Amino acid sequence: GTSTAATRHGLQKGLKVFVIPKNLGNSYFTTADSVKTGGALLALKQLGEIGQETSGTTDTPSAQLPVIQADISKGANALIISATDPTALCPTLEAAMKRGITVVTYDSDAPTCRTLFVNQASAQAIGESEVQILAKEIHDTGEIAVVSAGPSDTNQNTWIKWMKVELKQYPKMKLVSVVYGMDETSTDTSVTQGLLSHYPDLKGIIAPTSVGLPAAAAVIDAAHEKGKIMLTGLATPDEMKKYVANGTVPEFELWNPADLGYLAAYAAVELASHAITNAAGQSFVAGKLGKYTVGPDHTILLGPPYVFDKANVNKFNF
Amino acid sequence: MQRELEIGAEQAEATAPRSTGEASPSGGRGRDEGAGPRAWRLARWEVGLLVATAATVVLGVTTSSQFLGSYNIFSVGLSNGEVAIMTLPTALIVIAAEIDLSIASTLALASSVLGYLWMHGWPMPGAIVAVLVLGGFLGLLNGLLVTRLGLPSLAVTIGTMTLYAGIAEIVLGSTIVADFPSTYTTIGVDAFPHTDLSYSAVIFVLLAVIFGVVLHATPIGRSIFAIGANQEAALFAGIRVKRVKTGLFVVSGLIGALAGVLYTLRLNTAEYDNGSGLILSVVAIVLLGGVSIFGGKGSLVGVFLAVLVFAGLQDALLLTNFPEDATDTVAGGLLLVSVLVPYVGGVLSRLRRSTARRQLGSAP
Amino acid sequence: MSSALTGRLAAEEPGRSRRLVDLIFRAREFGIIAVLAIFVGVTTAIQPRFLDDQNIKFVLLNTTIFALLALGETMVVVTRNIDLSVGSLLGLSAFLSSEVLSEHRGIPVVVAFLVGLGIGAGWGILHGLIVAVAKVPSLVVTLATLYIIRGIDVVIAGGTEVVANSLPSSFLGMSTASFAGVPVLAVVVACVVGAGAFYLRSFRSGRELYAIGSNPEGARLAGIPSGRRVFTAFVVSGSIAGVAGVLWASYYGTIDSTAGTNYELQVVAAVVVGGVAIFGGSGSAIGAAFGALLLATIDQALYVLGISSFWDQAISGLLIVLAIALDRGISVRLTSALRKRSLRHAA
Amino acid sequence: MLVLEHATKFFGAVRALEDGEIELYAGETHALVGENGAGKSTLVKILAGVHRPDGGRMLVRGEELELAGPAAAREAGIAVIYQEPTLFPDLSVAENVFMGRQPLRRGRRIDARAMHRRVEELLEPLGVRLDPGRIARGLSIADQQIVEIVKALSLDAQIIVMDEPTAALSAYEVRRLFRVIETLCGSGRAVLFISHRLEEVFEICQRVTVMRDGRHILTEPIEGLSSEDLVRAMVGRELVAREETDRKAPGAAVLEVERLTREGVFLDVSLSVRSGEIVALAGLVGAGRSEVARAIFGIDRYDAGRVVLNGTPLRAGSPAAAMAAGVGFVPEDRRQQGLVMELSISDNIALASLGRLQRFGLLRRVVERRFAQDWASRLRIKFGRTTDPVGTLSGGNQQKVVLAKWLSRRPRLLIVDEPTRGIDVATKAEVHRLLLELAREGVAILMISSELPEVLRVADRILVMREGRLVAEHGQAEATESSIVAAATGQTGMVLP
Ligand SMILES: Nc1ncnc2c1ncn2[C@@H]1O[C@H](COP(=O)(O)OP(=O)(O)OP(=O)(O)O)[C@@H](O)[C@H]1O
Ligand SMILES: Nc1ncnc2c1ncn2[C@@H]1O[C@H](COP(=O)(O)OP(=O)(O)OP(=O)(O)O)[C@@H](O)[C@H]1O
Ligand SMILES: [Mg+2]
Ligand SMILES: [Mg+2]
Repeated sequence: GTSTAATRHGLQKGLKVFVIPKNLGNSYFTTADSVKTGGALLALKQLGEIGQETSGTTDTPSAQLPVIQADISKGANALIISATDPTALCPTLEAAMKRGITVVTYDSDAPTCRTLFVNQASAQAIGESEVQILAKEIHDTGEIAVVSAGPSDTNQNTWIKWMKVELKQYPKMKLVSVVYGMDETSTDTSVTQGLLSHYPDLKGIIAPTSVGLPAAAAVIDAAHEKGKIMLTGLATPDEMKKYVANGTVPEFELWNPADLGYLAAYAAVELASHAITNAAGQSFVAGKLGKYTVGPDHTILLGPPYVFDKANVNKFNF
Repeated sequence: MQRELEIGAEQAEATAPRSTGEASPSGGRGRDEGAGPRAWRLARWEVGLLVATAATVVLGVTTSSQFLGSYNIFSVGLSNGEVAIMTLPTALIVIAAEIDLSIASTLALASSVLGYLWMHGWPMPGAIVAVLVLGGFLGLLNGLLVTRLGLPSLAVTIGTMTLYAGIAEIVLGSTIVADFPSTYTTIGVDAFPHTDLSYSAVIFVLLAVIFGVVLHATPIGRSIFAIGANQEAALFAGIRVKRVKTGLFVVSGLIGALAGVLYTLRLNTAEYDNGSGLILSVVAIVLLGGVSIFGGKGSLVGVFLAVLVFAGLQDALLLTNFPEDATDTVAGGLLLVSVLVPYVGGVLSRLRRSTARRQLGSAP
Repeated sequence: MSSALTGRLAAEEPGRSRRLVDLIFRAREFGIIAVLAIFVGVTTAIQPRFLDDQNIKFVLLNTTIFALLALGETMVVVTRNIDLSVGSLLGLSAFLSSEVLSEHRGIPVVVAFLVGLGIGAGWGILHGLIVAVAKVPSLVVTLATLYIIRGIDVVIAGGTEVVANSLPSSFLGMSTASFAGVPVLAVVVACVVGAGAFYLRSFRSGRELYAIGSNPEGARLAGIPSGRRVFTAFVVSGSIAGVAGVLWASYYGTIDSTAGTNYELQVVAAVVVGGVAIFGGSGSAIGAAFGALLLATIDQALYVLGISSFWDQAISGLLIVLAIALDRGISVRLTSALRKRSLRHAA
Repeated sequence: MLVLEHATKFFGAVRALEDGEIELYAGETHALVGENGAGKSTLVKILAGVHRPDGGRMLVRGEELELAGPAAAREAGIAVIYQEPTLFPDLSVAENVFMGRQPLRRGRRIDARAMHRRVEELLEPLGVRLDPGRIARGLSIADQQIVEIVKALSLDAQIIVMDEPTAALSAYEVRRLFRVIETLCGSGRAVLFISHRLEEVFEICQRVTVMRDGRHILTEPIEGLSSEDLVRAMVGRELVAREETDRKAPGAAVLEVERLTREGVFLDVSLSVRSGEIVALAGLVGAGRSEVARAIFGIDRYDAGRVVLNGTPLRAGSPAAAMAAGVGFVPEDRRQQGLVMELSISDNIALASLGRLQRFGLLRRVVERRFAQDWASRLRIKFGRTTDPVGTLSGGNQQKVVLAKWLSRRPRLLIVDEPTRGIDVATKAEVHRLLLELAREGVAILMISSELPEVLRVADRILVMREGRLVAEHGQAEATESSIVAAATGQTGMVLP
């Protein structure tokens, strides 16, 4: 009962809220954060806060840390952050919390040192559905491979873990290799080429990274392997329209990153205004997205991942 | 710099009377220039940097009231400590007319190995010592390739830069080690007791003093300058050129490994690509500090100030919401300006002199 | 009296020793071709599919941009300079040229090339001026602009990216088009590298680049317009990086502000592995191109062999070290052979 | 043919040339002499278009010319052989000769074959065999000089300027060069010849110009001048003749070299130097004398034999060990090996004594400065301040700094390699005085010199090397120039004119 009352009390305005993606120059985060796409900064603007996106251009903790520290120095009220490396960031995030700053993680969590995590989709759901989509396309049979981002990326590693669990349901599908494209187009291209050369019988590839999937699609497209090798993964629709249209990637998934940012911004402002706490069961209305309730482990789930295909991909613009 | 200042001042008195007796053909030149201007010329670079440091502080304070706040000072030291430490051996090596581009990769390999050893149950002190020894060996390899095989260090260390980073990748692969004991990782959280400085910043200051004394006040330091200015002449003067150079590379490896340990513990993360991309900052700071890329010239005071300018400016820009990596642009710009200023100055003074001479010529 | 010494030294006949020295000389390129052959041989023995059409095509495609940059870098390095800005320049050109194409639908593809060329040449001119006129060491200049150009790229791109979907398919198809199974782009680049090598070997101004690198002071005294030549080398290197950026965009389709990060070091590595002396005066564009081919082949071989790509960096690093050590060994031998010959002539 | 008048040139505040004047006629060999730093090389560089004069004018074949650069000088028919060879070590001999002017084929391509043929044609009359296709790296200094001359010939230059071409040549090679010069003049060319060796000037030149402190002093036919006249004009005062010092009998052997061998360089060299004795190593350039000295001092390694100092074998390959045993070494190349040009005079003097100028590992600056000051004045070095870069000194004074560096260590054996190369007459005499004085104090001295008068004047014993071997030994009394040259060249019949 208290939570609804708090919302009615209204939120503080003029809070300094910093949005810290893993890195700048990454279209996924640009979509999640910017005003134009309806992301976190739009929500902050609507709520009358002072929002700002800051980060480095490489997704390493050593590039992200000075930014966080500078934000603390700048007198932040809340940080919305996608953690490059939880252990490395924790001491600093804890220092922030000690100073009364609300820390909300989105996209990638730092479980022990944040107020709240806004989860884009459950890792289990992503791992399972990726395998299911590919299984449908290759008729449950054949060698498959994964093109991941960095070998130490938490998200990808958790998803791959759940993929492996799900694969137990498909005895005729064999995961032959996990390769790392480092979220660099050129490396993604090379590792995909390597897969094609090394595994002539390869039937499918899952690329659960928004840089890796388009790069892998381009390789398959250029190698005229489409139809022979099926491809799915996670990416933004703009990057994939071409490959969905020409059949290289019939289906792929993603949540709406803008919604993720938007929700994280609302959560951060609610928390920073002391309108809600991070206890399970607390709920609030996140603008256009409607009502959300804090779940266990101080997390909020955005919703199930969204499957894009020929029929719907052109409706999206991010 | 201090050395030159000192000599410049006292030498003037000591020499002038004696040399007047000599019918030196060029003796007339320069006698009227007192010690002051001469010392001033020598110290010009450092003075320029001092001004730049002051300007940075002013910029920082105007952009944010927090700039000189204790938390900000702590975090600036924390984020720049390892780079700063690595500039010290790099400065010495560049003064000796060599270069070590592999030092940041040594950091990466040290980090990987530290993680690997800890993961495999080594006690922390043992692992740290092992990693430092490893760093020394990596430097020794560079040194031997350069001095014994006579290979150009630029090429050698481009190679070992890739090689060491590559081995780091093999050692840890996709593993991340992030459970170092908190007694050690506190260096990433707490300031050095009784100061606002991070541990790495304190270590930097201490090492800077040591390196400064070695470079400017010991026979080894003089040898480094001589080797850098003319290696062959140094050899003919009985300086153990190969040994000094090898020693410098070993020190560089050692310090690289030390930076690796600090980096790992500060982030509480051993990961193979730790420290990638730092080498360019290290070299840029050293050059900004007035060390000649051709060797034989430079001072640690300059390098120290360059560290302050670099770190301060980067932080001031962060406080104004510059994208973190675009601050490197400013560092690059600073470097470019720093090399162009002497050129423009030279052109101007040449102009001035030639006008002066023309006037002189027309006078009588 | 001195028969023992002179006798030994005169043992080689002039003709024979000349041929020997010439052979060693050419061996600097042969060496790398031999390493390449051994590498391909071993890889193919383990994994025969390494030599199938598709894989060869991949290797050639991955080599093209690399080899092109190596050509420009070679021209700079033989003059005892270095251009560290090529990676950043490639990134900036890739982003801006593809952005032009994606923002103005229907614009001819050649415009992208003009944009890339313009950016590259512009920065090349700046580098050339600073190095040739202000006499600032090129290592320092291009290290600075490496940062500056990348920063400009980051600021302009500002977190956006150009995606394949927004680019004309004629542009995207350009880099992967093949004729009779051979990528057209690879052939074009091979021709360009060939032309560059021919220029460096057989034209006065090309030879003057070597002279400048071999003895800068001597070049000045010989009346070689060193400043102008070095300037030209930087403009060429910059222009090539600009064009390479356009090809990069065409090849990868998705371009953000990080394209080509750290690429300069790989290019320098290829040049060094290809036998171009890092302190100028010797080496050939063909050698550098083979250096690029070798590094690209190694990359690909690891993926094909299924060796964890974690080994990739270490192997290229080791290779670079070995290459320069080998090159050094050969040149020491060569020098001592020549010295003995000159002793004999004097006798 | 060529007239240069009132040329002035400043380097910053330094006036290198104040009133440079030269007049050359076709078919003459004209000498330009003067003390170190008199401005000879500067004048040459003005003729070569390298430096732009700050004043004065230049006439070539009666036309006033302003040279825009080295290329313009070449166009005007002026070829210059510089004091330091300027070859491109990585390029072939032929390319060195024709750089920038290579013969072309269709399509502006370089015609390599024609280029090689031309070089062979040019080499032919010089009687030198050199492969045009080989790279220049590793050429002996004499051969480098030949390449420079071929370059000048290939230009078909009418005016050929040679800045100290004989400084690095031995007597035999000097002969060869003189033949070339005579041929050149015979064909109506003008040669400007610079040398510190006055006997050469008298031998080959018809007229002479003397310079002092950047000024033209005189230009006269060489006939009717004595070398004393020239020296007086150069120094502007009378030279005091060296008084013959009585020499003490040499003491115990300080240095003993036993069957030293370095493959391909020198073979089976055995020699000894006793305390108070000056032993000279004579021979042609390339005979391997410097290499023997470098091996003794530990710069180079050797393959066989040993070096014994005061009865104790010396560790090979370690200059530090040699220094500890009391050896000093004044190398042949002052600029490259003797001095660190960027460092100050005092730093250079102290460079070999850093070990004793320290306390607790720290350099003692005051002591160091006093030390340098002391030695600089003992050797009568002319300088502004000890903190000035050593590069601002003239050649002779630079050489004294090198000497000071070693004398300050009070060596028991001093090896001096070409101690007076490129040094003017007055300073040369001073260096000789110093060496003799040291010997009187009991220092053993091993001197390498290509200048026979010097060898004869200073040495107690003369060893001659040829092609890496010791071939003759003469006492001071029986040695003559011709006997030494005969031994050095292996041509027993040859006599100097
Ligand atoms: N590039 C330069 N910069 C400054 N000073 C110079 C430069 N070149 C020559 N000088 C000075 O000009 C003067 C004349 O030098 P120059 O080389 O012409 O003498 P030189 O007669 O050739 O002497 P040497 O017999 O030693 O070769 C000297 O004082 C020298 O230090
Ligand atoms: N500039 C040079 N570059 C390469 N090799 C050289 C050079 N000068 C000499 N050599 C070689 O070194 C060997 C010995 O030459 P070195 O100069 O020691 O003779 P030297 O008798 O000491 O002559 P100098 O009269 O110069 O002292 C010979 O094989 C010669 O060809
Ligand atoms: Mg001279
Ligand atoms: Mg010699």
